[in-house]
Amino acid sequence: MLLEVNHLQTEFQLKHGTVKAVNDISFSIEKGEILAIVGESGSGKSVTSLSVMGLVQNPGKVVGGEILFKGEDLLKKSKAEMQAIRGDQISMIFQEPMTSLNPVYRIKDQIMESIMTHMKLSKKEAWERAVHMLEVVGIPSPRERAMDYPHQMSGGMRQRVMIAMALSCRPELLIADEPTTALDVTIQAQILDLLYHMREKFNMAVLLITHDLGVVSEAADRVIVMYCGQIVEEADVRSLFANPMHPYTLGLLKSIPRLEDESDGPLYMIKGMVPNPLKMPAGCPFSDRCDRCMERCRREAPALKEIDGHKVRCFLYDSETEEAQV
Amino acid sequence: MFKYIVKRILMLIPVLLGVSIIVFLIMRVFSPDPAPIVLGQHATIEDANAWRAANGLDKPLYIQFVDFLKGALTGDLGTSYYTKTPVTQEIFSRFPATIELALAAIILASVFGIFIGIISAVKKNSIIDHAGMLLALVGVSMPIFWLGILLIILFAGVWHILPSGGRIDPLLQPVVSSGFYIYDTIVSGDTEALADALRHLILPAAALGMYSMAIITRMTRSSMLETMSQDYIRTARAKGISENRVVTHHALRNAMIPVTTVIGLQLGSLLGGAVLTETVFSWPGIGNYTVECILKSDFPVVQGVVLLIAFIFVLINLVVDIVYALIDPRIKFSKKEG
Amino acid sequence: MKKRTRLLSFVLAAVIACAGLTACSGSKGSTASGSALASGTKSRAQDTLIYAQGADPRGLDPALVDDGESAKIMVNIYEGLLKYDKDSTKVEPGLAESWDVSDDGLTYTFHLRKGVKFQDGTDFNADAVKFNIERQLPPKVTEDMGYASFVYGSVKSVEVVDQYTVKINMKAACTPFLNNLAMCLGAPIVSPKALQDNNNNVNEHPCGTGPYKFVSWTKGQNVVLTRNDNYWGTKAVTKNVIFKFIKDNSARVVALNNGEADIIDGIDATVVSQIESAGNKIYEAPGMNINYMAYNTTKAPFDDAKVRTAISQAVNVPELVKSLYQGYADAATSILPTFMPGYDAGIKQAAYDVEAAKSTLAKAGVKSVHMITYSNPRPYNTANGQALAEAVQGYLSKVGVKATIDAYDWTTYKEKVKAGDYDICFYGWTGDNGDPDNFMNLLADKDPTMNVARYNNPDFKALIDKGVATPAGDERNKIYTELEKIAAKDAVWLPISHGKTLCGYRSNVKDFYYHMTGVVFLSGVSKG
Amino acid sequence: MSMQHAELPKSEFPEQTADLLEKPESRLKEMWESLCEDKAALTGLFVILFLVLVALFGPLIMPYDPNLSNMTKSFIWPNSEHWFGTDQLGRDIFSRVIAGTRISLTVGLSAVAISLTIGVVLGSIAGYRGGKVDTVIMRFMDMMLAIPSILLAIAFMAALGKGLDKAVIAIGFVSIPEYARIVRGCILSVKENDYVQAARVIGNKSSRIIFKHILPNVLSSIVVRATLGISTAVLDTAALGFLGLGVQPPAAEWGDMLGRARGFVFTAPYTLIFPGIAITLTVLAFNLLGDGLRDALDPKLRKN
Repeated sequence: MLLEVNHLQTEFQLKHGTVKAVNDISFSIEKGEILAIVGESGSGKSVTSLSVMGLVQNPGKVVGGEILFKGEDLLKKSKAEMQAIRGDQISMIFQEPMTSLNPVYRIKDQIMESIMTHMKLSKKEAWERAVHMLEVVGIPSPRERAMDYPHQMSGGMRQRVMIAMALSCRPELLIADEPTTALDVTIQAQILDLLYHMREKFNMAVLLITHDLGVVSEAADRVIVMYCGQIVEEADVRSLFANPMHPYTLGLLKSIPRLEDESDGPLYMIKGMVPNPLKMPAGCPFSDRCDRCMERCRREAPALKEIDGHKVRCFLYDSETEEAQV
Repeated sequence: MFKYIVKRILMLIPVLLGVSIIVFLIMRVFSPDPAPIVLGQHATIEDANAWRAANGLDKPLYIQFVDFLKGALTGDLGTSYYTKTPVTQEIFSRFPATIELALAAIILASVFGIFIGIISAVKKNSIIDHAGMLLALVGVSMPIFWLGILLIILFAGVWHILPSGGRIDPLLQPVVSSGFYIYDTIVSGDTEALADALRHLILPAAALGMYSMAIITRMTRSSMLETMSQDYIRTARAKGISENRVVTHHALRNAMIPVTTVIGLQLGSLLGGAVLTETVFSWPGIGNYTVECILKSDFPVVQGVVLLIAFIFVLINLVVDIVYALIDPRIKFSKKEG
Repeated sequence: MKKRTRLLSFVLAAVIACAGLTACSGSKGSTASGSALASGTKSRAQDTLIYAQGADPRGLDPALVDDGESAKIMVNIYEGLLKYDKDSTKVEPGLAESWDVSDDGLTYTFHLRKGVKFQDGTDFNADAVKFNIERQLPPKVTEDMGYASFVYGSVKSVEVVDQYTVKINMKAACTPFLNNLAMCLGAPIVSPKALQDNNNNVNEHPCGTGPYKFVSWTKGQNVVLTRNDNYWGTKAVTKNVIFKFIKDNSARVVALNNGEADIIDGIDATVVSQIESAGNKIYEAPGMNINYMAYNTTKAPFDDAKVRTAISQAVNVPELVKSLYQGYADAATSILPTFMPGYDAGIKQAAYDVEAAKSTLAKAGVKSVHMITYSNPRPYNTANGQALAEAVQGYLSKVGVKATIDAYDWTTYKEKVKAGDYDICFYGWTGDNGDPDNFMNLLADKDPTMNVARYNNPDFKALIDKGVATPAGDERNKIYTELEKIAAKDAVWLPISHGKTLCGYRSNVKDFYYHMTGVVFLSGVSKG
Repeated sequence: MSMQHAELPKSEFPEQTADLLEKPESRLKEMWESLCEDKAALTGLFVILFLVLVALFGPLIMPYDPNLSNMTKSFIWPNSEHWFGTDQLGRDIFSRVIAGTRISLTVGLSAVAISLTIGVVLGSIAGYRGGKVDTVIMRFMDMMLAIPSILLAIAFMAALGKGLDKAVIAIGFVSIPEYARIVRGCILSVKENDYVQAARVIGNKSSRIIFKHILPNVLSSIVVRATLGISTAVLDTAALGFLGLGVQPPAAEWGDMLGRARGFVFTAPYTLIFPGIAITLTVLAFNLLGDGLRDALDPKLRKN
């Protein structure tokens, strides 16, 4: 197991109260695997990835659990040890390629900085490696483009640069936080393609954070669906799309327009809104929006339950409930 | 870029012309007659009339202005009524002192302002942050001259560790002089004189720089906070570089872009603030002298000084714009033209 | 990029180095307990006197300037034909060893000192004297020679009798003329060569025959003089003299106490204790001046001597002077300073009497007056005209008169005085030549900026004219006493004070004195 | 699954930051609410209210006549009778500091009123008309900006003479360009808005458009600038007074008091301390309020 997250809890101390952005989640990634975490904004998926990176900023804080990377708990590492891991063994790319690159430095300086920090190469070697990486991610005439400033490049190019930068030290785990969201549809496909290839090429694991089920279906091996800081469903990609169990997942899938859909009715929408994290419902967080909400859902919060390797957090699949229904 | 600079310099001309007109009007139309103060207590009314005629003050105003312009274009700003010395000579014997003071003040203000601003931003909401911000607030609220007097009382009057005024101990005055004593003493290798000049410089520079320092501190802090929340800072952290490097390398350079503008604008305003500082610290600069000349109705000097200061002020703005473009690669001159 | 970073780091390093150096030297200064800030320059400091005054000289050409700051420096560079006695305004031989005045007072013959050279090496002789005087006579005189008409106004012509004898012919008898020749403005003799070399303006290239010669003038900072080793008389004791300019009074005191200056002047009474407690000394020189309040005698209500007297009665001059000047000015009972010929202790102004003032003013219906004053400190009024006016305002309120004050800076003030729109104005006079005419003529002058009371009394004028022509002596002195009496009776002015000049000096300074004409002769002063 | 990329519905809740309970409301009310949460700004506001009360009711609390000299009482150190001591002319400094509050606030407010009025008019015309009018006005503003305002003010005072009214004019005049620039900038950005365009299309008069539609929108920036402007004006007044160019005697103006106290810094330091504190406190209060207003206006800053 490359990464094993157990009972991770991350909280934000705000003026009006505490927000449990990540509320006791556990998952793992194997070498070379692509794990997707899906959810709406505010579901805690980005905070999860930042927790793994050790980059949760004030007023946020990891308050419980462990993050085992190759068997060692990252939460117990010192600042310096984490710095040595970040960008080297675990690296990350972000949603906004437009703003994720520092506008005042040339591309080469930004890639070389990473290389020189972790690989102890000379300037010249770092330069060669930076150019090589740009070539690998498919940037034409990399030597010239390396001298550019970010504002001189297009969004897709910048995301390629981000990927080149992230991969420059051959990480074992790449966290990609919404890597395609800000891009045009055609560019999105190219970038996903690139990520897929890079995974093959370097045999690294990818933690793909996205709200786009299309992206998941294309790239991921396994999927976690998050809602309000909790995992509501976890399955391999095939099983999830073939047999979605949680009403939330179901809702998400139904709200995607399909070519083969014959009904003329309006596109399905999950009713209501994500609850205010400071005023969570007493029972299941999804109860207010759920089509199949039961009396019990408003009282108790369901636990995550495994059914044939497919995990789900819903009373619908609880034996008691089933019995009661029968 | 060259074209842009030339264009900007050409734009100086109407501004300077306008400045001349404003000053000319204020001085020659509204200010008191210089004759009594120039001629002294024994002068008769006939003497005063003769003197005014000799100095062209009886001519129509537009002719006086044309005469002034003609002179100014050939580098002749006239002769001081009061001392009979050419205005250019009067100005240039005092100007280095003001420039030196303003530079020292802006350097002090920038170094401390940026430093405190960064610390405040990095340690946001800590005691250091609150103390720094309080200092900045008081700094913009204190009258310069009051601060100056308080500094003199403490450092010179009570503790006797710094001189109360002046630029240098007259015994150590540099022999070959460009007028910039720090430069002169370094060139001549006279460390004793250098130390003395610096010791004279420190209080006035601190008093003058206080306001700018406060402004720069606040600007740096808010700019740093803004920058530190940018995505590329997260990227830099994700690269695994040290927090120090994130702050000094990635955040600072970006945060400095607006700060540079503020520093430049402050340098311009320091020339004005120097008026009060120089008065308090007997600093032999142009500000102090100009006030005296305004009160003596020494028209040629006031016209000359204001013209020069306006020129420098506009020049500083130009330099700020150029520096701005140098540190921010996104700026292109072509976009800003027109 | 790289270049820029390097430049930045260099600048930063330089700044830090500077700051560090400053801090180091700062701590060094503190251990020296402030006595000598420039400890390494002690040997040089020993033979240098630093004299701190309030402002730059206007210039150093005696014919072109009119201010005291210039005069103080010039008396050490130049000499005139005559000079004043150390303790009075009696004249003594200067560059002229002796002189004869014809009986009708129309011809003055001066026998010049031989072997005197100017600091540029040229000879001092009768031609030089003629050159200097003619420079300030028509047709050569220019209107900005502020003292030309005052000093030489009665001169008709100058003749060179031989190399060392000069004859001056007068238009009319003028007793103050000898005193004029001892003055520090207009009268000092300048090297004709220097004048010719510098386009008739030696403001920045002074050259005379005095004990010190000019070295440099750094504008706004200092004038440096050094000993004239070819001086004809007793050579200066201290080698160098530096006149340093510190505008602010209290800063000048700090400079003295810090050892940045050896002698300071132009201070007021409030700092005396501060100077003395720092172990320094005070020199108190009588001042040849009068600080007064004048009534506009051309306008109601002050065209009436009774009303003028009433206002004068309302002000407690001794009390006012004591608190405003803290004992460093003498309450004036007369226009003439006490050491001046013509002064008489018997002269008295209207005495303080609130009740009398009240009733007179009520009868005359005077309820409000308009006062104008100046906002700068003047040599005769270190507390400045504004404070003085406010103090008088307080007294007037006690007799039921509401006074409004308009204060102006000196330049504007002179215009306002000329315009004449005031009931009361504040003014003062610093004597030029030590002759009583110089003071009393102020009430007879036709120029309203001199005669600010606009006093026009034909008897008074006649007496003034008589005084100028009368040879010096008791008879002449009586004329001036009589003039004082007329002025007091008419209550034209309310004389307030004769300001003393206060100087502070370090305890190791020997033989320092300040002459009552407002100048300092430094050639005899030494530093122990 | 086919190549379909549908966005999930985005909720209002941002990932990390705090603005949870915000509802869209009118701008000024929002500004006020945000101000109420800003302790520093509230402090400033309270100090200003206090100063205003002192200015209004000063004569009632003054123990002595601030202007009347009494030569028997000069230079008394602070004691129970004279809390701040007395000055050279025996006037109670406490009373004078109180009297000075009214002068400083009057000058500050009137000077800002002058520069505000003229600046807004000039800036509106320049911004709304554009073209040559704009160029001429703004070039003139540039010229004024190129002369240090304190020198300009000194020259004005030297020409006009001392006096409260003249100080107001001098200080008000020299800061016209700042307001003109702000208003012009705001107007340029508001001018192209739909509702302004609409007003223009239906034939509203220019002046009406400016006053009805544009100015309310630039109001908040002007309020901020004016608040900070008062603090500058108070400082400038003090500077002129310090240089002996401020008010006519015997008026108790803080800067003037400082300028006169300068000669007595060692013998009577209290003459220097209290007026200085008064100036600093007043300026500080307006700065705090101005900063608070600015932060309240700018939601981006507020988050920090």
